[in-house]
Amino acid sequence: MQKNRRHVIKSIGAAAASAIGAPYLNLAHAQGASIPIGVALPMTGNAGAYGPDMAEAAKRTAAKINAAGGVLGRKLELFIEDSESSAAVAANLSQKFINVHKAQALVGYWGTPEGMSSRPIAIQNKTVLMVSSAANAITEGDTQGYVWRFQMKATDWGIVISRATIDKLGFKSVGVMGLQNAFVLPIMKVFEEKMKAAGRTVVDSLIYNPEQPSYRAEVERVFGKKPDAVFCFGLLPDFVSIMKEVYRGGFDSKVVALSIMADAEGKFVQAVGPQVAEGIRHFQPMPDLAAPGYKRFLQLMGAPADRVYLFPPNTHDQLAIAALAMEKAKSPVAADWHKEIIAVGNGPGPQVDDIAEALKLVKAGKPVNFQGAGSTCDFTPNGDQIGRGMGQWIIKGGKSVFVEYAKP
Amino acid sequence: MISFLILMSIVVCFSAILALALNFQWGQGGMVNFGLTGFYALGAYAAALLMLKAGANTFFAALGAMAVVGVVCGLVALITLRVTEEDYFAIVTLGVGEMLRLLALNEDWLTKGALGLAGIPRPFGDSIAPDQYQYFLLGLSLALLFGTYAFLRLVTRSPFGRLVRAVREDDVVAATLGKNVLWARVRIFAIGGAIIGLAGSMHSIYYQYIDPTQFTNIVIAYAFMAVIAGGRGAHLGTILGAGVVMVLLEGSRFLKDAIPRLDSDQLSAIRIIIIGVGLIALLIWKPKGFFQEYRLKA
Amino acid sequence: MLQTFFNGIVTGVIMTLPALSVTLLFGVLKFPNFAVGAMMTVAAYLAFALNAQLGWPLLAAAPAAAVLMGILCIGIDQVTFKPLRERGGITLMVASLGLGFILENVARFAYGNSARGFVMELARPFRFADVRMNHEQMITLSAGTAAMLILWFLLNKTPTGRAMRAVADNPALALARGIESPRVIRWTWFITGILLGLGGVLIGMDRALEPPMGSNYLISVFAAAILGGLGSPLGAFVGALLIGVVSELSTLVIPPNYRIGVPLVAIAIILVFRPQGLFGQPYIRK
Amino acid sequence: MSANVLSVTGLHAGYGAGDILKGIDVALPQGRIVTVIGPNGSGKSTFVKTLAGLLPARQGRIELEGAALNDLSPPRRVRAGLAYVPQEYNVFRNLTVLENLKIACEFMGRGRRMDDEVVSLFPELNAFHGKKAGNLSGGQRQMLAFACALTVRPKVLMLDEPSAGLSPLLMSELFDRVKKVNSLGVSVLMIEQNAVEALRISDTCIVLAGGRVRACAPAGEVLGMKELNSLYLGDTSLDEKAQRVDA
Repeated sequence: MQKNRRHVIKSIGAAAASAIGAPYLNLAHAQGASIPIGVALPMTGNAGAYGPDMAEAAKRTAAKINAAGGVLGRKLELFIEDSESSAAVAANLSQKFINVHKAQALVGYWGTPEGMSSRPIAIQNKTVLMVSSAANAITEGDTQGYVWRFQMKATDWGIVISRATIDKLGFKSVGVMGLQNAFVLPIMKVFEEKMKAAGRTVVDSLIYNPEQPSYRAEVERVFGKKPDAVFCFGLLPDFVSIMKEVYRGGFDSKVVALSIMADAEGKFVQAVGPQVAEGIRHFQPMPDLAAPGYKRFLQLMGAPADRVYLFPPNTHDQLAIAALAMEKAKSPVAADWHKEIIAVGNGPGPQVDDIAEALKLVKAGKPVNFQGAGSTCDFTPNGDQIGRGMGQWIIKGGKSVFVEYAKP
Repeated sequence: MISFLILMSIVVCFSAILALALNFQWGQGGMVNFGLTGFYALGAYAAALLMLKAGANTFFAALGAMAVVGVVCGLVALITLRVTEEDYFAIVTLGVGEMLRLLALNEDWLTKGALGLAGIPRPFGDSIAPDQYQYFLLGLSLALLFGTYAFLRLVTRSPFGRLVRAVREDDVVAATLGKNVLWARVRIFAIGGAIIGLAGSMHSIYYQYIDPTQFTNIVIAYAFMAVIAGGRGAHLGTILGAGVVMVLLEGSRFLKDAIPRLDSDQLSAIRIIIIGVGLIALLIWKPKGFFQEYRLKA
Repeated sequence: MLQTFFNGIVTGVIMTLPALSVTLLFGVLKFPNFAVGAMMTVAAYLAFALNAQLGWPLLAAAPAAAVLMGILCIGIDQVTFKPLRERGGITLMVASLGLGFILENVARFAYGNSARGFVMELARPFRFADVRMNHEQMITLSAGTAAMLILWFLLNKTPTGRAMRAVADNPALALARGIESPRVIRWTWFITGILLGLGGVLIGMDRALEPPMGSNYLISVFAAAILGGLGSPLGAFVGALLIGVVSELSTLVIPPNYRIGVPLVAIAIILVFRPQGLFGQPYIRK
Repeated sequence: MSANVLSVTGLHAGYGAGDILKGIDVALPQGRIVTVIGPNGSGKSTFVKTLAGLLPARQGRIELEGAALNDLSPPRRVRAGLAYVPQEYNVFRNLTVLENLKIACEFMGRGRRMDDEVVSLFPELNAFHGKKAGNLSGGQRQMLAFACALTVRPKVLMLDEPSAGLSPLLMSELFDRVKKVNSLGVSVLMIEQNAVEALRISDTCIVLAGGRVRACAPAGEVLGMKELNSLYLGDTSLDEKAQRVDA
């Protein structure tokens, strides 16, 4: 019976196939000269602020690689699309990249929803997916080596933030407010564990929804308990409302947040004004600004030496690593080159932070340990990135002042 | 390109099924459903959870989802036992839909909250080669779409179908004719709900990953547009309407290349504005849509 | 506790204005306007344009935006609802849904998704009977109450207001009594616009300006209007306060992210036990 | 005989496909009371509704003192002096008595004050000024409706079954109230089921059936007719005769 049905279904599939045309070949070189790469970036929604710079970084990086003779003598061809910070859109894009453009590498994927929705598609089609999303779930389980995170894992954020809090900031009692969001919850969890372990009291911890009419009740509940500091993990819109509420509520607990909330390219201070923002500390995974790789990236972007890019360096590194791995595997097919990612990222080999040089070495068959712009590009076998750190800032007079850089 | 078209047509298929459901509830039964998104999400989650948590196969998961959404919709319809004014009912559905979305977002223990449910298995995913699979999925979707269409066509032509329209035209009359209007309304909404459940399960099977951000109000706008364009009550029209609207939606993405000055924020805004304008324009100038509802020839 | 109660009052007063507009419009045109949320958003951004971009003080920008919104509403009615007037409530309702999508995304098109704020001094609160209050809350309270009183005066003490209630009560008779309903409808939309304009500004002051800011209130606002009885201004006021206070107080017992459940349950209970609401007459669609 | 204040010629009107009024000619002489009687469904109400402008006239002419009303909106017709009291729902139930009167003055009478003659006609209303019209008794409600209609000092007052649902006692009181109104110089066009009562105060009786005028005679004569009894009981024999005449 079971067999029977399967047979029937199969024949339906076959019928559909013959009706629509021959099945395509899932091979890049069937596609000809250039090597297609799908780039899904957030131009819309809560991360809309970051998309454009990431796109620019991708273009310039690809240009540099192509100028250096391309990969396997072929040029990289980017297909940049807007993920709209939406899981469904990202999934459709991934399908399109793989099926229409025959892409073997999917890069960008800023948010966790985008990453999560594209993950099964990538694995099924044996295509490498490179994300900037933080949620642990992205790389959990069997990814068959096709999913790679170019970002600190959410739990590591919690570790860095809690350590800074315990060692430097010395808050005795804290409250925690978190947006109902995939990458926030693990941060909260680890943070609270660490705080309790260090004998600090967590007076209250609550989760709120996006797009609530007001956050009055939440603020009342947490700040009302008068902790030394309240740690707020969420996104820009909700944080704006919350801080206005806090200020007008006359609460005086210190506030600690993430840079995507409290800085967001200056949008936060614009929205609430400097006096409300005064004294807020914010953390964010960031490149090591001192690293030569980052300096080189600034040149590539033609940006001033003090410019802080949070995510574009990841996009740069994603393309670089992909290019190197392809070159090393002598094949543009993901099924071959995904095995080489750790080899080019972690070494062994001389540390090189210039993609052009690195390509030369690999073409010459020499080993290389690529040092990226966003991190040292070292990976764990299951695709998590290590060697990326977190920056800490404090808002003074409407400006974010850099405090320190720390790795987990 | 061809395979992209295939994937698009799969999306059109389950969008069309969703539109058919709305067409039955609102187009034929006159029961406005502004909670569509929520019920759709409920269907998707029910199916996904039945597969992931209860290990049911796709077939039973879909059935389960249909049952769940059907029952919930039926209960919602019961609220109207005192008032049959549609405006009240619309508000209730709006609220319930919102509540369902909040549940999906906040009940982490069940729905994994904002993280969403990943790795939703596909029917015969292992026994069909990946590069063949889309054809199978398309075939399946087309079959389900046709099945739904045939079923609704049958219902429409049945005595119950007449009762449904009677309830829409004037529930008082229907009542005085000795028909149990409340019970009829419950059944109308439940049947529609079951179909929404089907569409929802297809959504999860297609994306293999669902999270709350996938279920936004664009779904409602889209479905109403499809129904109105297709002509309230006309099944075939609704399907075509769904197809057209979907093509418009996806097509509008290419506006980006046409007008480079627009950022994608504005594009997605334009997309929805187009739908809204189209919706109102149709209501004003083509209230009957482009297709005729089935009428018993007297 | 007392603080939460006070916060509830503030929330309630904010909701009063849209609730009034819903109930007023329903009385005269017999359909629930699902575009209220988006209309408030648009009004808020109008005020933002005057305040942040043209540098007007908010105190001037707010009323200006309200009046603009009033005029805009008359225009909207002419192109959207007038042609559909004879098609019955459901059609109008669906049209208003579509209108809502349009307006919200016009705002999104113009200002994007990121949160913005009015240019105004945020002030620290002062204490009264050890309840923290602040200036915006005072403004909100006074503005809301003022709007309520003015509307009451308008409806009961002016010919136009009486005419509105007359049309709401019995359109056919209104004609026979020499009332030009088109004129009354224009007035109704104008007042609706003013109410939504102020409401939008108050919400913008209360939290941040972003496209969904208005529609976030939709369910609560309808709950308030239904609770008070669609068509009854007094009911809308009381309903809004009740919903506001209860949902804020509810956060003491249920997780705050389920606050939306309160208005929902309220609707359900009302519909089952007293469909006409607290102050409404059971109404016959004629 | 005195000039006609209201004259209707060849009036056609109706809902949907068919006409209900199939060419009606009626003349209302200045200062008279004309009562229209006829079986149910004969188009009586449709007739007044059309005159009031709530229903468009498909053919024919409606003149008030020689001026055509056809193109005027209902409110304008009222201001032109053609007042109309519907059969039911003829007061704003959610408004107080005073508000009902005020509205009438403000919109029908263009803000004119209510003149004492009219006020004096309805002394009982003064007692209820604060009361919601919805809570008035049937009789009081009719009086209020009259009063409102009269605020303009209309040339013609149209009453649609004023006595519907009133006890015989109230009925006769109502009719001599109509007579009083008439004595103020207001011509009255009245639809009635209770023909006998109505005709006692009327000058002319018009029998409407099948959308046509079947008879037009001095009220006195009609009171004598033997068919009358059967007629206002809703018997359509007269109507049928007429139909046969058509065929």
